[in-house]
Amino acid sequence: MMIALTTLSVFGAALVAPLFFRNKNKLASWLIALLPLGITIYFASLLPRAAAENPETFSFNWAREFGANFSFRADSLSLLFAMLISGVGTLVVIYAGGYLGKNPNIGRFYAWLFIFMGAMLGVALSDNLLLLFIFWELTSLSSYVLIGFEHEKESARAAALQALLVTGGGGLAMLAGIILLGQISGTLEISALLSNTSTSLSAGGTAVQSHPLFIPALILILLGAFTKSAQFPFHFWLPNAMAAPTPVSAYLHSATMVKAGVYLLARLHPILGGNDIWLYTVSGVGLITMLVGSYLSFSQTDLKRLLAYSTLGALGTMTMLIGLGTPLALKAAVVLLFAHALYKGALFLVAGAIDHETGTRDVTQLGGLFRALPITGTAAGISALSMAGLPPLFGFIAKEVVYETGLEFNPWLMAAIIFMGLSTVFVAGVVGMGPFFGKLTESPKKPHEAPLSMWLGPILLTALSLLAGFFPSGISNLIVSPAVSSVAGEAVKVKLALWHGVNTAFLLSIATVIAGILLFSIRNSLRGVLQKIEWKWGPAYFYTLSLDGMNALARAQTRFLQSGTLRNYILIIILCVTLGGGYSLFRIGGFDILPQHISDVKFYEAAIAALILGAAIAAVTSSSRLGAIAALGAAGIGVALIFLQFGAPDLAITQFAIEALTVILFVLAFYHLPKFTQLSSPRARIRDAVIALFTGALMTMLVLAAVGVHISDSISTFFVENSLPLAHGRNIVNVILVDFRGMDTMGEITVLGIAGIGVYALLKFRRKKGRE
Amino acid sequence: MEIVLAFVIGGLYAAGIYMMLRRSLVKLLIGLALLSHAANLLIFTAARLTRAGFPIIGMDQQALELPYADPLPQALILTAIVISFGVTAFALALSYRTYKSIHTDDLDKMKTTDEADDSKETSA
Amino acid sequence: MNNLLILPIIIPMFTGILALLAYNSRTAQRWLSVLGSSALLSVAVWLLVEVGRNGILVLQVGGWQAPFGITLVADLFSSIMVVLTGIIGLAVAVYSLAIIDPDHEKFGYHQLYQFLLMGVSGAFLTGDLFNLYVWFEVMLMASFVLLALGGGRGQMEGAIKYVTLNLMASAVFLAALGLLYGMTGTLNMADLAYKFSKGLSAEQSGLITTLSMLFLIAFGIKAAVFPLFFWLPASYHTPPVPVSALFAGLLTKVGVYALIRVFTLIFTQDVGFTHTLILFIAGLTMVTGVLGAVAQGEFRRVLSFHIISQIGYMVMGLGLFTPLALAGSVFYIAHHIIVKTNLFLISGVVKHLHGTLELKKLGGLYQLMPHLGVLFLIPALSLAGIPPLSGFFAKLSLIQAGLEKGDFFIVAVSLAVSLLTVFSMMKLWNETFWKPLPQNEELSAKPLSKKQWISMLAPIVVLAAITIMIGLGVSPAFSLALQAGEQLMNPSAYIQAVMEITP
Amino acid sequence: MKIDSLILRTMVRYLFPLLLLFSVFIFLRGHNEPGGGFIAGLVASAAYALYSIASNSIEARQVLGVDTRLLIGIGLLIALCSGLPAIFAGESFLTGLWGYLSIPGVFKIEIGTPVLFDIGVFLAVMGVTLTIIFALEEVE
Repeated sequence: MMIALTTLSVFGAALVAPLFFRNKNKLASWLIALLPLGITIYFASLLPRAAAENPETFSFNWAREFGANFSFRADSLSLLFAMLISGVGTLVVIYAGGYLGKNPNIGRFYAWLFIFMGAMLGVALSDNLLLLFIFWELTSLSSYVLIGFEHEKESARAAALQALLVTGGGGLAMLAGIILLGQISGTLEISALLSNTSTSLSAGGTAVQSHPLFIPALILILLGAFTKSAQFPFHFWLPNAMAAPTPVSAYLHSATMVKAGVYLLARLHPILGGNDIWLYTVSGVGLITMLVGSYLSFSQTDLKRLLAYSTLGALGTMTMLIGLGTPLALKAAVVLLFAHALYKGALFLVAGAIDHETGTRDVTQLGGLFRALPITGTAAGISALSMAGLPPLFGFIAKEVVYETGLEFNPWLMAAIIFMGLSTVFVAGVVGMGPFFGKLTESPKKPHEAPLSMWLGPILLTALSLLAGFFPSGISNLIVSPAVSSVAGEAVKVKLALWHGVNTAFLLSIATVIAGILLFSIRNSLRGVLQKIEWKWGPAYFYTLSLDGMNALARAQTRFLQSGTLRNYILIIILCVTLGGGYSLFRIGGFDILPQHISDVKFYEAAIAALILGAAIAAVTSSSRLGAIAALGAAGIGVALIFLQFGAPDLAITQFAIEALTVILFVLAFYHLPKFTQLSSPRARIRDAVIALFTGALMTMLVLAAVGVHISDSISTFFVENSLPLAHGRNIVNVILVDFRGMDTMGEITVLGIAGIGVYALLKFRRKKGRE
Repeated sequence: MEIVLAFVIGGLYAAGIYMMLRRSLVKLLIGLALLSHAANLLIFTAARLTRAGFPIIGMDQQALELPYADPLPQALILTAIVISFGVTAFALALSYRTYKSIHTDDLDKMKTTDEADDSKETSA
Repeated sequence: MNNLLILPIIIPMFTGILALLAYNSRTAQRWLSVLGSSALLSVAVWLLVEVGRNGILVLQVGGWQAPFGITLVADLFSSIMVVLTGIIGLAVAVYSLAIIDPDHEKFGYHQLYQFLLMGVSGAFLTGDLFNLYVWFEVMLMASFVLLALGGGRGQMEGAIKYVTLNLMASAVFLAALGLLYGMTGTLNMADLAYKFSKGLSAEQSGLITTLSMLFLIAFGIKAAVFPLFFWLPASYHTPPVPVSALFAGLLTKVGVYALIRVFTLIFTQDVGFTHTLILFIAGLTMVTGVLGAVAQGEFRRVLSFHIISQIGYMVMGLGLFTPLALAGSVFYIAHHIIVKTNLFLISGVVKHLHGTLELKKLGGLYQLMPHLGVLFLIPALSLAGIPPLSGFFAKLSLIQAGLEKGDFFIVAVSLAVSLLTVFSMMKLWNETFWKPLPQNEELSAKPLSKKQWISMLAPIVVLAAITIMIGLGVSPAFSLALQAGEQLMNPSAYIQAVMEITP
Repeated sequence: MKIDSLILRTMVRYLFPLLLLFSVFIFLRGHNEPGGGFIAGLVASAAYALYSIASNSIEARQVLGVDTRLLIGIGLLIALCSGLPAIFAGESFLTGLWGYLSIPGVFKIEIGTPVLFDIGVFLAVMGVTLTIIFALEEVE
């Protein structure tokens, strides 16, 4: 129960946050940060239970019809992730109070930040795939609004939209994947999937994985995870998302949201993993992302973009490790996830502080800030060391495990990992050391130490990096070990130690650091070389291309279909009738259905028929309006004569009367309308005539068929028999109109009444002057 | 006679459709009126024809003698005729009003509401 | 015998007539409109409760036993639709009070409004094909006048196209009806289904399928499916906003309703042909509609094209033709009516503030009225299918049904279209709310009294609340839709109720 | 549209009441012979339409006495209300209820709600036709 309430309470906080900040209370952000802090402590208290494989759960039957239950489960993997979210969240909430203190829209900002936090917690804690998906989409949505927080800027709007489209699109694919998975396995509850013998590999079941729809489901789900975690080729949205205010970048784009994809992979590894497609796709995509991110980070000069690309590298590494799937690799993934959140979160916040205090984020314009920002500088320096993978920081442990994993596989993989390591060291130097040491450079603003709210976060995160470095075994027993077991789907005992002795991994690691420092020292010339290489054909290019293409296609098709020419609309509809009717008639060979009982033709009947046809032709060919109207009237009179001839006197009278009235109306109205003119080209006329004749022919055939095919007798006998005794009338048609089918007549006179109102309104309505 | 009338109906439809495909609003209206003639005749014919035998019980009779014309389609057509009269009257008023505000009856010149990218104010 | 069924038809008729008799008094008409709409909503809810409790209800109007008289039938689908009519009727009636022109009121706005509701309710409740035609005409005639009332150039051009193409639909419908009567001698839908269920020869069945094509086209025009939708984008953005809102919410859905009704009850002889065709149409409708929306630069035009695209989803459920899929359609219709009306109502507020709806000239509203922004986001995101709003579950059910049936292609299309919907909804958001107000544009709001603001915003808030409620409390709502879907897939109960035969 | 002619006016003076009478006749026989509310309504409106052509629509409106839109409303209302007694009698809406109107020995006619319904049709049709015709005549 509590566990569901934690998530809900964060959404609740979103509702009240704007009220909190209404009167610019400086303490508001501290006060409201108590909520995520409390939640973090609560999660910490659940750790022992989770480690003992007795996780806290909650389930509420919600959307049963869809298999979506409101069920939560806090095992170690979930808690690790949830604590990152609420813990980093606490710091970010405080930090944002300082960073955005003067922004008039800060209340709104917090509302969306809390929605995001709640959604993230939901993703981490959901035990139901659909519920997870719902929270997943909410994170995309709230991150859209957060990225676009400074929405007066065009770039912020575009970046927000890009992030939404990429992650939202992946999310939709994932939705299809989830539904397929649910249909294959019969449940959407993750815990049930994990424990069920037919679905979980570790439980020995292969039924799900051998299902023909498994591979599509797998790939669709992977698409969701890859887009969210900015894996190649969807990585381009992440650097652009740096348009967001820094607290957002720190929170969403390094510590939490981008890791949701990694989390999902880890979560579903026991169900979806263990096959070649998983192995090659996940580790392959991860590897490429790692390389691309690492490579691109060398050339950046913007603090946040630097961090973003190096985050890409890290996300790629985690993905690759989960793809590899050995216990060691999984251990490395979990440890890296943890360590990365600590040091990267700290560095992002530092970057924000630098930006806030100096007015620039360009590393070439920054230097010697340590004197002015000693606390921030300390945090930056130590976190940079953790990132670079130096002992005794937690980052060192993480890097060692990753290296060990690389060695476990093959030299090529190891080489790639070393490349990533190089870039990590490089970025750590550029971000964490560069701005603070060396010569003080001019900056747009005169730098001061950041306020408490803005250095508290970096310091605490840095302290955690240190603490975790010194006491790895505690962390390993409490979180890492059980979390890795969750990912592996079986109990894995993991040991973490700061010191492994001198082994290959350690030596390679030292070599990487030294090489990295060398690269750092030649950073300016390195950048100069790399920036010359342009990547025009990157995925971002294709994104723009497809967006533009889609827009162009949309305009072209709309201009073509919705051309504005009524004739074309009519033509298309008529073609539909002719093709639809004609084809379905052709399918059954119905062209030769002919009436069986046909009455003979009397001479004067033929004459009436000729009259109608002649009138129709005259109406079409007449070059004067009055002629056409007269012809129309003649056709109507012909129809009336047919009615009279075949036993329908009421119809005939009405037709006569209406025809007369219609002709009068036409004449009265045409008095005010222009004369006939020949507007269409002869070609159009011939085309139209052909189409019209075809349609006419179809109608002829349908009439013949209808007369020929008799399915059952008419219900009219009833009317004939009951008209006099029950309805007290001798004129059966009239009785039908006023009694048997009185509803029709009621509707009919209503139509007439409306027409009356309408004609009156159209003719009498005067538009006010000056409005047209 | 059904066959003959089937062709008459086809002819009326063809004429109506041809007129509807013209560019002139006035011709369009005539086309619509022709279509409604066609539809009425179609219902009448499809429900089978009988000569004589009004569906009216004579004052001196208690029941209708066979053969008689099916009264139901007649009632339907009556309703349809009346409705189409209302519609025609409205359509005439509409075209009058349109002509007053656009000063043309050329349908090809009535495209402003379908042009996607124009910045002209179209709505009232 | 249950006279409750006639009330949703005669209450608006009565209200409309009274408003007509009170043609000199604007005040009386305004009161009547709101009171009548409230009464309609009340009886609609009552009807739904009764149907939920007692199953399908039937009224043989005039006391003439089916198939001879006209039968009104309320199954779950019908009564859900009538309730939606009531909701939208009331919401838009209240909204109209704030911004409809006094001139419009003088020339019959409220009367026509009620007659329109009458026609819509009639179409939902009738069990007789010809009667359906009559209700269609009532509805159409009222919509013609509302569309053209007091219009300038744009409105007239829109009205000409709307009127012409809808009359073509009526003509096709009437012809199909006549031919069907010629073959079967009956007009009662249940009777037709009953007669067809007793077995048809190949020739008969083939001809019925041919006729079903005509019905498909006639109702397809009214529902605005591909490639018959042209009248909709040509006209929906031209009349006063409340009129657009009402049309957008209700009118196309009547076409969809009719499609679903006849293609579940009557025309099920050749599902492999007809329903596959419908599925095909559904996909094309979605795609062309959403691309149309992408190409537009005016608020209401974007929304209008979206209607088309969404119609595709509703029709997709019919094309898939499983209980779950039909439930999805029903749910989708319900969701869409609420959401789309709301978006149009919001466009009215925007138009009031800016004096225009050209996206180029809009902007800055999030800064000015953040609450309006949130009120816009709720239906917009719901339309785009963002969870946990109603639209998400609507799409989810269709996607589930599609995947269950193995129609992967249409599922892929619907998901892609969903993404494009997000795109164009966000375009509206971007241009109207986020983007700063362009230079040399200014807000030109005429002052509104507090009362007017309330009558404008209250319907928006209520509809948004319904969207959220349907989303969060999806279970009861969807189980109702599922029952409706079951009823549609197994028409025997419907036939038995109408024909009063015991199995 | 106005045709100023003495002959026409004189003719209309006689024709007008005749036409009205004729419309009542057509209405009454409609239940048993060809005719009925609809056609009767048309005939009655023809009478007023002629009148308005002979003089003008304002005079014709005066002779009519009620606004034409009111006439539509009244017609619709009567038609609608003819269905209501059945509801109160516990029958389905629009079920015909019949009774006899008679002075013993003088006359005896059957009267029922469907007749009332037909009166509604008559008035509504008249209202609509005249609304349209007068409005068209008054277009400048």
